[in-house]
Amino acid sequence: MMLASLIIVPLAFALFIAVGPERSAARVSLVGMLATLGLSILAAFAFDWGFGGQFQFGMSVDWLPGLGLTLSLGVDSVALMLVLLTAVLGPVCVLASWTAITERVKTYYAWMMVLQAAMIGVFAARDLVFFYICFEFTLIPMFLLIALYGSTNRMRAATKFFLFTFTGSVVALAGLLYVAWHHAQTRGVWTFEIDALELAARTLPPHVQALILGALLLGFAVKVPLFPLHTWLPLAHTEAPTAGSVILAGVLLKLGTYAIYRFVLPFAPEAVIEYAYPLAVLCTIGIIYGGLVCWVQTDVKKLVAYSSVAHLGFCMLGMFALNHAGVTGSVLYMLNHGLSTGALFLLIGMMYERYHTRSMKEIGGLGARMPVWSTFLVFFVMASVGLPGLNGFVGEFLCLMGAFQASDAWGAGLWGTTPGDSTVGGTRGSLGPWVAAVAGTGMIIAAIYLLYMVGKVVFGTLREPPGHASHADHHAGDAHRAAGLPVDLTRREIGALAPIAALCVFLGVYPKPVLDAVQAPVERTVTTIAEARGKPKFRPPVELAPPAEHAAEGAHP
Amino acid sequence: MLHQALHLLPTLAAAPPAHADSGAAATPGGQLLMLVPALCVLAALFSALSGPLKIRSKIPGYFSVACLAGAFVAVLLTYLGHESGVKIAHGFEWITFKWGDGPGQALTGNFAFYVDSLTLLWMLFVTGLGALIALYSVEYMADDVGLGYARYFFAFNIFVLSMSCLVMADNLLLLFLGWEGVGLCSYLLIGYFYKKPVAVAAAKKAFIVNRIGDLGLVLGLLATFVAFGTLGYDPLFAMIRAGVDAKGAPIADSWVTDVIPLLLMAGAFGKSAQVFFYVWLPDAMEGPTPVSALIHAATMVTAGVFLIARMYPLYAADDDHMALSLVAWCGAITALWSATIGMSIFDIKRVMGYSTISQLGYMFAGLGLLAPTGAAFHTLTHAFFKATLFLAVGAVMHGFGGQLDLRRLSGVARMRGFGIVGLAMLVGSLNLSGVPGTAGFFSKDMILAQGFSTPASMIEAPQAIAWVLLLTAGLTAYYTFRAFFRVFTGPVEYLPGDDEHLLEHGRHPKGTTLAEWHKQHGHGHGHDHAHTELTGVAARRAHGRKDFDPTTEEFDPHPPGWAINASLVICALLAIAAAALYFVKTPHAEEGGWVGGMIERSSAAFHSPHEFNLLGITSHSAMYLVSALVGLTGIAVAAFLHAPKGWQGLFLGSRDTAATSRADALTPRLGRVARWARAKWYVDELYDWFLVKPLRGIAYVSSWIDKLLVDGLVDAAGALPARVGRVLRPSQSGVLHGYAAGMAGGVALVLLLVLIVLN
Amino acid sequence: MSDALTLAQQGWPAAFPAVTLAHYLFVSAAMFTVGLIGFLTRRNLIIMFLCTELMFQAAGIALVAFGRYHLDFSGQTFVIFILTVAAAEAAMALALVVLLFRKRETLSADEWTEMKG
Amino acid sequence: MDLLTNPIVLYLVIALGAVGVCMALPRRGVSPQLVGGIIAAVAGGLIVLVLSLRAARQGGPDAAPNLFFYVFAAVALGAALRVITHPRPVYAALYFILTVLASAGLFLLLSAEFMAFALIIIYAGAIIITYLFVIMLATQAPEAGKEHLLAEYDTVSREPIAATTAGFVVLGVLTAMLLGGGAQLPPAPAADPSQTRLAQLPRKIEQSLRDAGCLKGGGALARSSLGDPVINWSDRTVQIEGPDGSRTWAPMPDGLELSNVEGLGFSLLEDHPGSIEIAGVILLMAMLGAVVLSRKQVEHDEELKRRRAHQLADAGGAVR
Repeated sequence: MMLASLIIVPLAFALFIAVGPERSAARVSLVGMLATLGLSILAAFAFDWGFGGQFQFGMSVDWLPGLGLTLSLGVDSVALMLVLLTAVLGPVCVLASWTAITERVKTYYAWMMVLQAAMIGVFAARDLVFFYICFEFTLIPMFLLIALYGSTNRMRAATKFFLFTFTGSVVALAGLLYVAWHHAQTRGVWTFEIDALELAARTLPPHVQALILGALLLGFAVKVPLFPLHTWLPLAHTEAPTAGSVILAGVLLKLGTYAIYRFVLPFAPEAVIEYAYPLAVLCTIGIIYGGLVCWVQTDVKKLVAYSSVAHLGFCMLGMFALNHAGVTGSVLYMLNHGLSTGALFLLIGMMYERYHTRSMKEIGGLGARMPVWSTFLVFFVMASVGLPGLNGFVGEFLCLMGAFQASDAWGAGLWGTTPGDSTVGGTRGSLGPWVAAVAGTGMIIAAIYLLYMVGKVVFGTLREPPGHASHADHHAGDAHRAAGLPVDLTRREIGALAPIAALCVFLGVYPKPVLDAVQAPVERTVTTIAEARGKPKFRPPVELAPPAEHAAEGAHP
Repeated sequence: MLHQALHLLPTLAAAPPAHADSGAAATPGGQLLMLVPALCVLAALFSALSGPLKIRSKIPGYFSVACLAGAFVAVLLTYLGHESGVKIAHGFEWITFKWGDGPGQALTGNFAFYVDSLTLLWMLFVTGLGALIALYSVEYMADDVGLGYARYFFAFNIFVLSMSCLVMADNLLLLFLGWEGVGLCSYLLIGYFYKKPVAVAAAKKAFIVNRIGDLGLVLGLLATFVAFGTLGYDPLFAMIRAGVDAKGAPIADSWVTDVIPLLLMAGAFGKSAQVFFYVWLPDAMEGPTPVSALIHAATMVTAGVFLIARMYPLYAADDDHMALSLVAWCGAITALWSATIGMSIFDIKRVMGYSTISQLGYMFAGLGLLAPTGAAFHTLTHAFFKATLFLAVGAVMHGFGGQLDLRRLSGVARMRGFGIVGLAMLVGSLNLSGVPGTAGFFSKDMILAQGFSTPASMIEAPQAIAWVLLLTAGLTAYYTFRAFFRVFTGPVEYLPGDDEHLLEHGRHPKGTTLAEWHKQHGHGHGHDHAHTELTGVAARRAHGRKDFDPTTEEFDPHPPGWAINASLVICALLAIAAAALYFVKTPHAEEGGWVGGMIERSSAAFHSPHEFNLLGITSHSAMYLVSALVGLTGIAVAAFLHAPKGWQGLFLGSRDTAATSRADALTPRLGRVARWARAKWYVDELYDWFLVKPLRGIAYVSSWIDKLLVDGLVDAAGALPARVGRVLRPSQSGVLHGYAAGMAGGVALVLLLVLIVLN
Repeated sequence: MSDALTLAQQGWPAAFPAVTLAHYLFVSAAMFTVGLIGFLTRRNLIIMFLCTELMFQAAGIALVAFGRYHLDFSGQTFVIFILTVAAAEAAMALALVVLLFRKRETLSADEWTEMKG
Repeated sequence: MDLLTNPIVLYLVIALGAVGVCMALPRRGVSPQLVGGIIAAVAGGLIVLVLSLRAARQGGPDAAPNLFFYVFAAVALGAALRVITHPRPVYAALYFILTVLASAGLFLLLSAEFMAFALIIIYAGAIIITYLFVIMLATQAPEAGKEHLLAEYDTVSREPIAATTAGFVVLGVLTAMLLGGGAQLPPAPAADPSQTRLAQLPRKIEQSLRDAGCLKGGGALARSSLGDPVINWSDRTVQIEGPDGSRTWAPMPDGLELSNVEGLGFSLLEDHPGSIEIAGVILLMAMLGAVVLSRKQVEHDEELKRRRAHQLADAGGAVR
């Protein structure tokens, strides 16, 4: 019931908002988001983290038993983390929209609550059809948020977003249905329980698995978005309202990575092994290419949007490393990217509310005008760059580490050689390190474009759009007062940012709880892959040579 | 981390066992050092909060000084209680998790400290200088009390925190935390005057260039993990001592001892501004001077030296010492290269910056020439005398509104209140020049002497390296005293600069309004070193007037207050006293004095071979003479070219104004060389042309590809239905019957076909 | 009623030939054709909709006849759905017709050609 | 040459029907509607005759002749023809009701009693009445004798020949296919498999047993532990429980079978639950759509205003 309530509560609040008065919509929505957050925290406390690999809070209601459809819910620790992320970003988004949304307020907040429910539904679903319904249903509120509340080019952005992601996921649906059909053929029962289908999918011959892999990837990689399928993202981000961008970056992209983690890896392990290397190369291209494109943007929001392409390249690189470190890093990256990039969008939204521009040509040196805002911006940029001690680093490092060691996980069939046994020195041993090295340059490029942005926007001499010229002196201009906003951040805005910042620091300084929590599910996934390789997962442990007697005398002759 | 401090006493009693499986000599202990990060965090938090709390006083500064002093005391106490061996102070588990039982199936990145004598050596001067320079900053930054103060001291404390993590880390991962942390603080502090575009660009450059090196470090970390299955020093050193990797294979001539050291070296070179990476450090001089003193001279830039010293067992484990040879050569070349630039530029702070690069080159050469003790000793002495020099330069800068051009300042030491500054500068300069008897002399000598003794079988052409270093020593003496003679001696003469402080507070020397002032100066007033025109100097001459009365002038050069003077004095005394360390006899080492003892007891210990012995003279005693001679020659040349007449210029000089000297006559004869050297050999421009611009070009191309090709394909796919629709559009007349007839006809047709086929 | 029903099912008088499935299907087909022709020729929107209803009706007859032939209730079940669709169609179509009529005061289908592409 | 199986004959008859229908369609000036109708009727009759003869030839002894079919079919088709030929929409709608009634009769013959009455209630009672309302709302019927005032779009059909051709090609093909088979309708359902659903209606069984007198002295239908009656389908017996708890088998009463409505209900709710949901959604959406559409404020569009202006101008001109 825990999970059902997590879905029902936002929906109920959506209903309240829809029937309630226009004026209280934002407040009701905030209460609803906080209630959802509270419930999810309760769930986190009730969750038995010692058994994080098992699906807990399971519940299953027959829906259409003739077709094997059920409404079954359940979360393992990875899913629960993502539910928590969604719940945390919820109130933040409401706070971010507080003054930005002035028209059709009811519709806005009602859809926002619906979106929240759908996103939680995706993470909580244990039934394929329910998962898919929620997965697709997120499109409708998001489409409306962009199309109704976006900026100038919103209709095109919304349409592109919708069509692009929808087209992809229809293909994915075909793949998923094929697996269900296969299950029905071999077992004689129609079911859409993910566990059952997982087992059924693994019995598919490799070439069919490859097709399944292709279909699923086409659907989910669009959402991630993986390198050549990313072009909807910058457009959608730039046109979406702030809260929309935050949700888009924070959670919606994670739907793609989560789906890949939940379906692609376990459903088609053999094919994944086969194709992980080209996919990792694709991720690497995405990292560098995304980063470079970021660098030449003048629109701050577009810059951060493209940075998502680069960042999620890291996330997927870790995933396709197919080893423990990589997948762990990838899961962590999902959380971290949600927090830091979400916060960056939030900050840019706050700036936009004040200056009505996002062009780096028009604004600059805001450090002098908005010190608090600037502090937060620098902070989150550093989190995004992957500074150790903040959240971004842990995931990034583990992803790179996974990639570095990935050679012995990657299949060889495609390349006609046998997999290397050791990581370096095997037949294909140096592929992983090279991929990691090339991807590592993404760290440098991230520093380049993000600091470029900070240098332009926060530092330097103060530049404000022409309409704001009156602020050259040290008091607030009329335009700000007209919007009801002071020059620097309000308490509401700080209240939205501070929890995220605190989480960033916590996850950076003490990621241990999260690392421990995701071990069991990751173990499960990695074991699946290892079994698919038909090799024992663990190399026999090699005895550490004891330090020789003469070693103490000196290492050199 | 605060709770670490609170729980200090219990953990002291029962520290958790770390690396039970390593079998090495590490024992739990040294928990007192946990106080260091705790105090830093406390100070940083207090400084940060002083902003929102609207504290408009120097309290955050003094609080930081107190905390850093406390940290120093903690380190000192630990040092006093430290005998030998390794202690590990366990904090908490940071990035630690395990996925199997075999080697390489657990990542252990604890927040834990590896306490040995190398750590303590570095920590002593990091915290000591940190506290001292914090005190200096209290006064130096006095104009920015308030938000700027909060920002400054926050970054300052975080820097010391990160540096402690870097130095004391028990594993490479935590070292990387510190590594990046100091980079961040460096970024924040270089960009402290964030309204100055030059400072912002310099900050960005520093961070990015460092990041490039860091990539090497990260890859080195990963390779280490792959090879040894751990990142912890303790198990790592155990395996290296045994000469095997995690699988038990010998490492001596495998990729392990070639690749990992080279990758780590890239990281070290980035942080320590060597070879290709040095370009960020001169620009970093845009930061406030105390920052330059602490971060860009004494501590952070020596992190690279520390890294190699820390991982010295791995470097030494290689048969042919390939990486070490490379380190040595790169160090020597950097030393010479930057010394040539230091000789020609006019900005005294940047002279010090290039000198730092040059001295860092010395240290790397020392490491590479199998003299880790010499490198460590030079690091230590350099930390003190270079800090002294920077603090002195900072005092001048502070007093003259940010003036740094050595052609616009003269006779500063003779002005009221600047005596201590002059003396400190002299002490620092003597050290840097390697004048016999100074600490710098002994430390430099250790490296040089080793260079002539190391056999060529171990390192590629060590003698050549040593000759290069010797030449550099002479150049160093020249440019050091060039700056000293021009700025501190001679007729009292000055032109105030355009200090950021003054800009911010709107009180510019000339009494003009800000806007007018901007109009007159335009942009780019940050780098006076490039200016060759010297307008207005003549107007401000005050020939030989010792009683120069500043009140009659618009500008008031304010002499340093007690805090600056005190830290200068302490620093200078330490720089002098460091020489004594050379003569401390320890039971642990035959040579190198106290530092030798410290290094011998640490992982960086290396018994350097001595082969040189000519006519009964060891390389050391030979070097005493040769390097003293070279140093003094350099000073003499500087005096001849730049010093004023009379005793101040050792009776060699002839200068009688600030702007002109004998060197001016010499420079044109050198032709392009001098110009190119002054333009820093156009390295920045080269990088811009061959690295930055092409990369940016690629970025633009990528952006276009994204817009036209990738997105274009998508849009084309999206437009396809529309195109097809446009072709088919005329068939849709909109008349209902048309559609209906079409449908009926179609049905009839299909049915007919079916009938025909069936029959 | 049951008497009449029995009579009807048994057939009376016997002079008439037996009725087969084909009979019903022919009636269905003929009614469909009539509806189709009506839809194509008539220009009054309402009559056109009536013609579609005729076609529905024809389909219904065919379905029920097949259902009877196969002794299965599904045929009748589908007639219910036809009724549903017919009702829905009637509601929507008539609402639209009213709307269009109010706009132009004519029921001629030829007046409405704006929907062309 | 067998006239009955020769397709040429069939095609000729179909063509005849087409000519008749074409003539019956309304047109400007003199329209031979009556003649066309008669021709069409003759053609239809011929085809039915062919069908019947074929059936008689193939039919066994149990081929049940049925007069009612011919009556209902004739009425239905005739009324349908009138629907599409009558120039006045109201009459067309009324003829449609007649078609519906006749179809309901056919349904009865096909032992679909429920559907027959549902058809009358829903179609004739609801849908067509709605049509009538709209027709009356939208057209003003001229008095008798003033037919020239009828709207042009009601009196003149469009492309009658082409449309009739298309339609009758369809009909011809379909009929040709029909001639391929002449299967008899099976006898009325007696023991079809769906009868096992009776087990879900214990009270009906009990009532019928009671009516048949099998339950005397307070006996009751025996129930299994799940509450179902215990039935042996192979010999159609059912277990009954005496007042003393003894269980005996009793034959099922003869008339005990699933009625049409019950069968339909089971079919609807057990076999097609999803479809019924969808139907519900369709109706809901239609209702919403109708509400939304009818609430919409419409303005006379430019076309109408222009026409009105013309009319006014003409009228003004005439006055002047």
